[in-house]
Amino acid sequence: MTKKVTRVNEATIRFAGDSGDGMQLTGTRFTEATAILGNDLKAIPNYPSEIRAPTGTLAGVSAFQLMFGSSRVFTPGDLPDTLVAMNPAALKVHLKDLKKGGSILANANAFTDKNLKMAGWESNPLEDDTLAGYTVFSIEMSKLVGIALEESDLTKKEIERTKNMFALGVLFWMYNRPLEPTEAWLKKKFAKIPSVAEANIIAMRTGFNYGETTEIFTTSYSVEKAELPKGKYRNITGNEAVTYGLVAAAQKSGKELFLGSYPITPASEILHNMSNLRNFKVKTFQAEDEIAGIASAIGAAYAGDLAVTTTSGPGMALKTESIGLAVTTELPLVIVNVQRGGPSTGMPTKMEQADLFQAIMGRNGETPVPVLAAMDPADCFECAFEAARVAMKYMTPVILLSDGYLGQGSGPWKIPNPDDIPEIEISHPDTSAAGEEGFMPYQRDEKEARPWAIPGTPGLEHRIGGLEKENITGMVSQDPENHQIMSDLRARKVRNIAKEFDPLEVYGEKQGKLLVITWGSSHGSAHVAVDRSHKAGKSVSQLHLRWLNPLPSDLKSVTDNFDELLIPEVNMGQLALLLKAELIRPIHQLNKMKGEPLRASEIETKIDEILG
Amino acid sequence: MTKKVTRVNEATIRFAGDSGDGMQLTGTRFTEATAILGNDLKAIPNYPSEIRAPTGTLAGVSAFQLMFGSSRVFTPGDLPDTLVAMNPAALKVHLKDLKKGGSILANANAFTDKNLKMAGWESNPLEDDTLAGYTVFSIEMSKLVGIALEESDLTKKEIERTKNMFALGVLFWMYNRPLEPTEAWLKKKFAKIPSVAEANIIAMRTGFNYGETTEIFTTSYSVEKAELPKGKYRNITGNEAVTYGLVAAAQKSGKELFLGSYPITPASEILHNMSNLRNFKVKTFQAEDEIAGIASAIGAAYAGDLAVTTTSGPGMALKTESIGLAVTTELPLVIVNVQRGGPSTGMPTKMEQADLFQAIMGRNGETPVPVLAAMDPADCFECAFEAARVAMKYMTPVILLSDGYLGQGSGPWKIPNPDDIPEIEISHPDTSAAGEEGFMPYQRDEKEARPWAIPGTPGLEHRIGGLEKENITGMVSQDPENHQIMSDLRARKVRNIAKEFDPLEVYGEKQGKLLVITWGSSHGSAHVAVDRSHKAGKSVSQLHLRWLNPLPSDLKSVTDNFDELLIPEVNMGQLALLLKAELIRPIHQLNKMKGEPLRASEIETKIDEILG
Amino acid sequence: MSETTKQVETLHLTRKDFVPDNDVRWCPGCGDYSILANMQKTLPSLEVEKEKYVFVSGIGCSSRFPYYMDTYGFHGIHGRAPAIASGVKLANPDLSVWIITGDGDGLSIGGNHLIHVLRRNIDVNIMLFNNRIYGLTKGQYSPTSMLGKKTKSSPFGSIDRPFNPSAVAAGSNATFIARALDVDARGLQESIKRSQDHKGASFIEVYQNCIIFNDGEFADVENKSTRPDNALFVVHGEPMIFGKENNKGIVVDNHHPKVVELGDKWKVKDLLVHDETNMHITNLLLEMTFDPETPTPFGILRAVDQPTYDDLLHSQIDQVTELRGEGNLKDLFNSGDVWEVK
Amino acid sequence: MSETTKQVETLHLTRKDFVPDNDVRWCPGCGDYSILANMQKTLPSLEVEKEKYVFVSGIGCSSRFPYYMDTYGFHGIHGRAPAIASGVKLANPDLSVWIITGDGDGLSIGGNHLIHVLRRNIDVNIMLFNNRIYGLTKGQYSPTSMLGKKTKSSPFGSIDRPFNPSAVAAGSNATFIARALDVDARGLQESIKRSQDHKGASFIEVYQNCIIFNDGEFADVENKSTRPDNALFVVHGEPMIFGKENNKGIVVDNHHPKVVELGDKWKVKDLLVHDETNMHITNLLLEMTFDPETPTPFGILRAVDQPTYDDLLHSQIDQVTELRGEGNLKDLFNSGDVWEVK
Ligand SMILES: Cc1ncc(C[n+]2csc(CCOP(=O)(O)OP(=O)(O)O)c2C)c(N)n1
Ligand SMILES: Cc1ncc(C[n+]2csc(CCOP(=O)(O)OP(=O)(O)O)c2C)c(N)n1
Ligand code: SF4
Ligand code: SF4
Ligand SMILES: [Mg+2]
Ligand SMILES: [Mg+2]
Repeated sequence: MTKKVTRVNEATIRFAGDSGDGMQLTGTRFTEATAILGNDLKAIPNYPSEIRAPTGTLAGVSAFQLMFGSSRVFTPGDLPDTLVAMNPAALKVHLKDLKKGGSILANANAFTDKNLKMAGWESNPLEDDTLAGYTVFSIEMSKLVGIALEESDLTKKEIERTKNMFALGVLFWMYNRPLEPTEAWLKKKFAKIPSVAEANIIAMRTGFNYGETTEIFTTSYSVEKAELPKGKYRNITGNEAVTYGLVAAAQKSGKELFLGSYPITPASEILHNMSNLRNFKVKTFQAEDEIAGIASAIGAAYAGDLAVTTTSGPGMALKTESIGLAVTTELPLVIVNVQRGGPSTGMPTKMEQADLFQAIMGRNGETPVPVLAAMDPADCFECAFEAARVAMKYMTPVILLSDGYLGQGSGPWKIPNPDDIPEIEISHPDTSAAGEEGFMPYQRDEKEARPWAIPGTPGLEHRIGGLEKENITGMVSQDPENHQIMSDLRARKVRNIAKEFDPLEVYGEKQGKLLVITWGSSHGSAHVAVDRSHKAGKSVSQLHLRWLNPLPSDLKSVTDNFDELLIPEVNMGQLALLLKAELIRPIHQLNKMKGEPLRASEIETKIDEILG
Repeated sequence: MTKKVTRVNEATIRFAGDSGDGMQLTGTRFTEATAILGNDLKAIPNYPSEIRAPTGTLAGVSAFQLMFGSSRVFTPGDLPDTLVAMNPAALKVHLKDLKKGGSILANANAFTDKNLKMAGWESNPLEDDTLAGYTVFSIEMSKLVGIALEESDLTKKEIERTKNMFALGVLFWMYNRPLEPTEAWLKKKFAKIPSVAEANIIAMRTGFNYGETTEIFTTSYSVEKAELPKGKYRNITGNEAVTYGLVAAAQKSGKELFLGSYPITPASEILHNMSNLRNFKVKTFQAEDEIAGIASAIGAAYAGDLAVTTTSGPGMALKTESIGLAVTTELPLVIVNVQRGGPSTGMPTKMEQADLFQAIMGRNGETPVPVLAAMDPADCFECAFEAARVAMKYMTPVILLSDGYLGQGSGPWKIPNPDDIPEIEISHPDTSAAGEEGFMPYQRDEKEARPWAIPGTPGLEHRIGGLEKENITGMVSQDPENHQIMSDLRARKVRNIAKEFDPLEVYGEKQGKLLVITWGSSHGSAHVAVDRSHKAGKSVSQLHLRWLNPLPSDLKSVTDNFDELLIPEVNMGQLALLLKAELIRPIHQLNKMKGEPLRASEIETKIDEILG
Repeated sequence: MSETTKQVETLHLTRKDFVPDNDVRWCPGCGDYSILANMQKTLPSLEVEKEKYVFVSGIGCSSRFPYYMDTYGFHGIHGRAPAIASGVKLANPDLSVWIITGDGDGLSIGGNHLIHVLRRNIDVNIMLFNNRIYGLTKGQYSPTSMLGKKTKSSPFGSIDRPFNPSAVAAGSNATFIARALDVDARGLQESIKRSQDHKGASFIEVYQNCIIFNDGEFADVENKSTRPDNALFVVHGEPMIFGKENNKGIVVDNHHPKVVELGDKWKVKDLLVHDETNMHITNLLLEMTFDPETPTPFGILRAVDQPTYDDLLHSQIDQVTELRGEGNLKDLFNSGDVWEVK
Repeated sequence: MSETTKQVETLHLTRKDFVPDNDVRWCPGCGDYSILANMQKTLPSLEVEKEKYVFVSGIGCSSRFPYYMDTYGFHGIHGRAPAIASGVKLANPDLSVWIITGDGDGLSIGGNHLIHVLRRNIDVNIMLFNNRIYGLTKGQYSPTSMLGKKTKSSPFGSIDRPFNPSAVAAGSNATFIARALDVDARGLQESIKRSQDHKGASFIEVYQNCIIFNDGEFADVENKSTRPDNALFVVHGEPMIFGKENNKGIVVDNHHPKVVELGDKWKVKDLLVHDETNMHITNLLLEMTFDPETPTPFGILRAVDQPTYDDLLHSQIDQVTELRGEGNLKDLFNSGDVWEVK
């Protein structure tokens, strides 16, 4: 029997199961196989904050979603077409998001009375009419892998655990993905226990064949390659991309990289990735807390390293005093905040864009810091590199905002040729910099940056610190006039960074009724929404801001061309407030505080509402 | 010889000398004597951040200024009429501020070659024409006290030390102040060493008589009583007033007061004052750092105390993570920030108003906190009481902004009758609050405040914490819809506090060309400037904001009556930014970053500039 | 016996009174379960009313503990539990305040608060669950992880020398130090009881197995068969004997602890006798922790009586009140030079 | 001998090379002056180039120290000097990094960083100026102030039990602990030299008189006439003798240190012999600190060799580089599954 293959432009799949069901792994494997096929994609995990919440409970559900397509894909998709539900709890939690008419792939064996009860189902949804309107594939996955692996040496529990590979096999069939990359990966991962590798491969093939053979499936889908720019690609998470961007900046500036950090969700992977790069002379220092993380980085910056600290909101709160020190000592430092849901401990595994105020204004005194934000996982590379470059060029800390959705989400990254990445010019003064009057640590260059004189250089001995400093000489000064000069200078130095920004680019018409202004990860869904609205004949364009401080100098002229402005953001209106003050004009807001990204459809609705 | 007595409406005097010269004490004594005479006044110390900077150096100069008058006095004065300069360094540092034609009282004996050189004078200004245009009284104070105290048992050094009392005596004569209060004070202070008390009294009398007798003085000044509202008065510093306001709130709410704090300039005196009040059941806990200061206060709030933490900018930075915890656990807490010059360690003994952003927006996540600011030392009492009342009524942390100028400055305080201070009604739920379903710690009252259930109450056992909580039940919840509900709720609860604000009061006409909007300690100089400009026929009024978050709901209607708005503040435009966004209109700014308050004259000039 | 455990009318509390409705969400097999169970079992015997207990924690798997105790609880922020708990206890000295923390929460970010609460000797009870790993953030090394440990943040082996938590407590002048083992119910219950009875800050280090990220870290003492030869359970006033056959003991040799075999050469009377109140015995025991030649000591390592901060505070309040009279706002406001405008 | 003190061509540095132009701004008579002078005197003998010194401090009177040394210096923020210094040393292991801190800066707000830098054994030298008071903020009690101390924030006497800073260091597993006295030039210079020679984190506690807010705190040992009877200067390998007539010594009695009079009953050979490497000798000395019956010990209390964090880090970098080859961006970018769009 040859089955029908339907060509679709894009598809969104969500894998959901118990924390122990291996959904993250399954999702990642599907993503890799899809990436290799040449689709564009975005993927995002979604897991509970417990390590292993009790099996079968709603709290214990872990999920992974990806969207892939034959044209550019900007988000991991709003609502999935296909939901893999490995147990009743997973179905309970995620059913509400499934597209009308979407497909459900369920492990029927997990729908036991006990599990149903734990998930709060009154009766078995696979057997009553709860799922009317969806296409349901109820498959006894546990049983099927049990049969397929009867001969294996594995324990029953170990065999049961391969059911995720069975599900993956079915999906591979359903979306016409190759098995080979996953087979190779399994062999490598379980090189030391070939029996486990083998069992997983068998389970996956069994799933694939099940799709191919049984009659319950009638259609599979193909998604053509996307027309991506030519080049080599790989899939990358935002946290990986930050790592690479910073390591690239270190190499391109001839610096060693020092990372002072303290683990925190969802930023920890940057620390993990970096600690694996000892052969890049990367010095990771897992500090006793976030304060020591940034303080050690400040020390390393003083001593001449490319210094970095990484964290998330609560950790950022702890760093604010030290950021002030970096500002006043005018030392280069990259501070990465992978934002999560607040306030306080809040929702550690959920995303939010609510640390913008904190980044720009969250310090005592007048303490200006450049702030930029990445828009998608691959952009984290560019932004991290840029942050490091600006920090060293202007002798200033720079804050890079990412978020849990970018940091843990992934998408294809066009791998740059390292030779094409521009060098970062660094000059450390040498002994000759000490003039008649001695060395002047707060002497300034044309960008008003002070010299980066490194301990160990004879003749440039000098002291810096957190007390206000006299300009040029760097001596402690509590003189009123000097404080005015220094305050102006610190503000101006940061403001002038805008001089090197490229002119703003509006996506769509340069003039019109509505301009949607985005920052950070809201870019993707707004992009989709603007596209759709535009196609529907609306006069709407998009402006994405990479730099939030300083604001681009052409912001006013660009926005003046539009009647209305809309800022969608996953907070209560932070950029909106800043731009209202900057532009002195009303701004429409679309705010959401649900620990998850805005959906394209939500933005579309808002656009409709504004444009009538 | 009877000398001429000139009646003046107001006078500004600055005492300046070496750190060891006792200028703070001299200034305080003059202030007390003046207060008792019934003048209105404001006073402010100004000292170096070193404990004892090297004698004779510019860095070691310590000063104290006060303005007193026969009508209301709103600032410690811009430029002094009379400068007491106990050594060349003091003259060097402060001469530039002296009013044209003002008087200088100098200790001629201190103008030695060594001291002149250390202060950077090329020749002796008392002897060349540097001081042309001023009235100079060059007096050999050291020598004169030496002679007066020849008979005394004190050492030469001890005798030399009484020269500040001599200077004080001259000033007492010059401004017709009584000696008795200071004599009584000296006797009390040196009760255990009467010889020292005696010597100081003699030195002071000698100074007084010197003024009376010698011919170099021709005129003394009298300043009539001010027409203050009837009642009992005392002189009070802002830090004392905060202490009293909070202790009053504790008594009026029937709570014990817990202060978790860590010493920091210029806030330490609140801790000192509080620690002296053990018989008020005040529990001061000098914590290991600012984080432990606030965290212990949060624990005490949970356990049912009126909890307070006090600090300045850098300490505030460290508290931001914990403030988030107080917000999300919805516990009452008063946080006092006595602002100082930043960024970082900055200028610890100088004032600034640059922590407004930090107070309102300096946290991770959407973390709304009510913020109010005191306008003068006496107002610190009202504001502290109000902060505590609002914190307990709405179950929220409240930030009170003071600054070094208010905290260490002083002015007369009309002593309230404690019986007239309204009670603060607190109700803690008892066992009966636990319904069928158990106790609901996030159940809400009409103000949307949750119940303050105290450990030790049977049946109300419950858990709170920093993870997002389900509304009503208080269970940990990472549910998207709940997070939206809770985020809205936290924002609304704070916003609704504005409902109980009194209508805004404009000083001057309710409508006109220019409205000067002030917050915090800029009130005083703006008030003087507006008064003067108004008298000069300008259409200018003043609006002072006590509450900065939430903003008053009539702010727009009040400001709409003016063509132009001006915000003078000692920062780079923080309130201006917030109000531009709030009012969506341009605002004139007058910003100053010199570690010192705006002068009335500066604001006047700006008003002229705007009104042409 | 502490204030809070004063004989109250018999309370008839049972383990169940401390079990809340909500689910426990640690990984199956986590050592935390046993600690929780023993806490719930022991509290009813302490004669403290249920509503007087407050469990305060920071952040970490271990710090979820308050959610699983049906008492008052405060799941604080990372590392700050000792500070929050200090405020709770000082506000209301009548409460029995427990701090639950981990090796990361209590010794990494929260190290300072921990040593200060011990120094001050505030009457709280601290349990530090030492699994030598950051569990909640998925397996980075902690300040108690051993050198060379491979974890997510130390893929080539940790280069961070570990703390000995009980030694940190001793260095901070702690008045009560105990060490217990998650799987040893008797030791746990004894530590819990003694720490509640102790007036002052009590510190209990619990070796706890993290089955997911650091399984088997304490295998030599967790394993029933190897435990007798690797663990020494000390009892005040008793000689230090251990071993499957109770045939080994500890003596002091050139100021160092040394294991000897009981028999002809060494008799029980030669052995070191445990004395909770002797700092140097405590130090000898602490030194044994990382020494491969000696067993790991468990039990009450130290217990001495010293004035507590909370007692001193409240008696200072009483004294000053006695001296000055109860605080009166009118007098306070009118202190200093007062004048009248008529 | 540490890397940084490797024999370099003779440097001909003198005290003056370390004296900067700017004024010293401590109070006249402050104990800090003597410490500064001895530092400036000792550095020239250490064979480290002047530009290789970095002095890192926090905030406090003591923390102004870097401004008064003509070397590289970083006046940090309150309490964070150990963390800043760790970054400096790890960035450039060639530098001689000094941390200057106070009892407030190092043990109150900065306590955690202090114990962690000691635990990690990063090769830095720490001097903690212990004046048992917060000087810069004008006289509040500190975590080393004695119980009952009246200060601005404890007008009725402090109720906060003090740390013994050297004991805190010992509890943190420090590899080098010394105690010196501001007025004792020899002891200071010896401590400075030995700490520079020590590979790993060195901790020197300096008793320092704050003439303004805590004058006379250490009078019994500062005063030349009472010092011999109240101070014990220990020397590795030497019996512990002290007293004006060198007639007193220390023995161990039931695991506690005890003062004995030399004479018929007690001979020098009975006395405890100092051993820097023996933890229990160190502990005995530490216990003497607050004991009114025993003298206060000064000198090198402990010194043992253990791998340093910085060495381990740099050798791990070398090993991994050996194993994997020098890091190459191209390979890094292309790791994982790569595909090509043509
Ligand atoms: C300010 C802050 N920094 C970091 C974190 C992330 N974090 C949460 S728990 C934890 C470590 C927990 O380790 P431990 O105390 O040993 O607890 P365990 O999970 O092992 O029981 C970390 C780093 C946080 N929640 N807050
Ligand atoms: C974050 C922060 N909190 C508080 C302070 C205020 N402060 C400065 S120094 C100091 C105490 C210093 O005591 P210590 O370290 O003993 O130094 P000493 O002046 O006695 O030498 C305090 C509390 C500060 N500068 N920064
Ligand atoms: S991760 Fe480890 S410590 Fe945390 S719950 Fe699981 S087993 Fe327990
Ligand atoms: S206050 Fe004390 S420690 Fe500070 S400089 Fe003066 S004497 Fe020295
Ligand atoms: Mg742990
Ligand atoms: Mg000190």
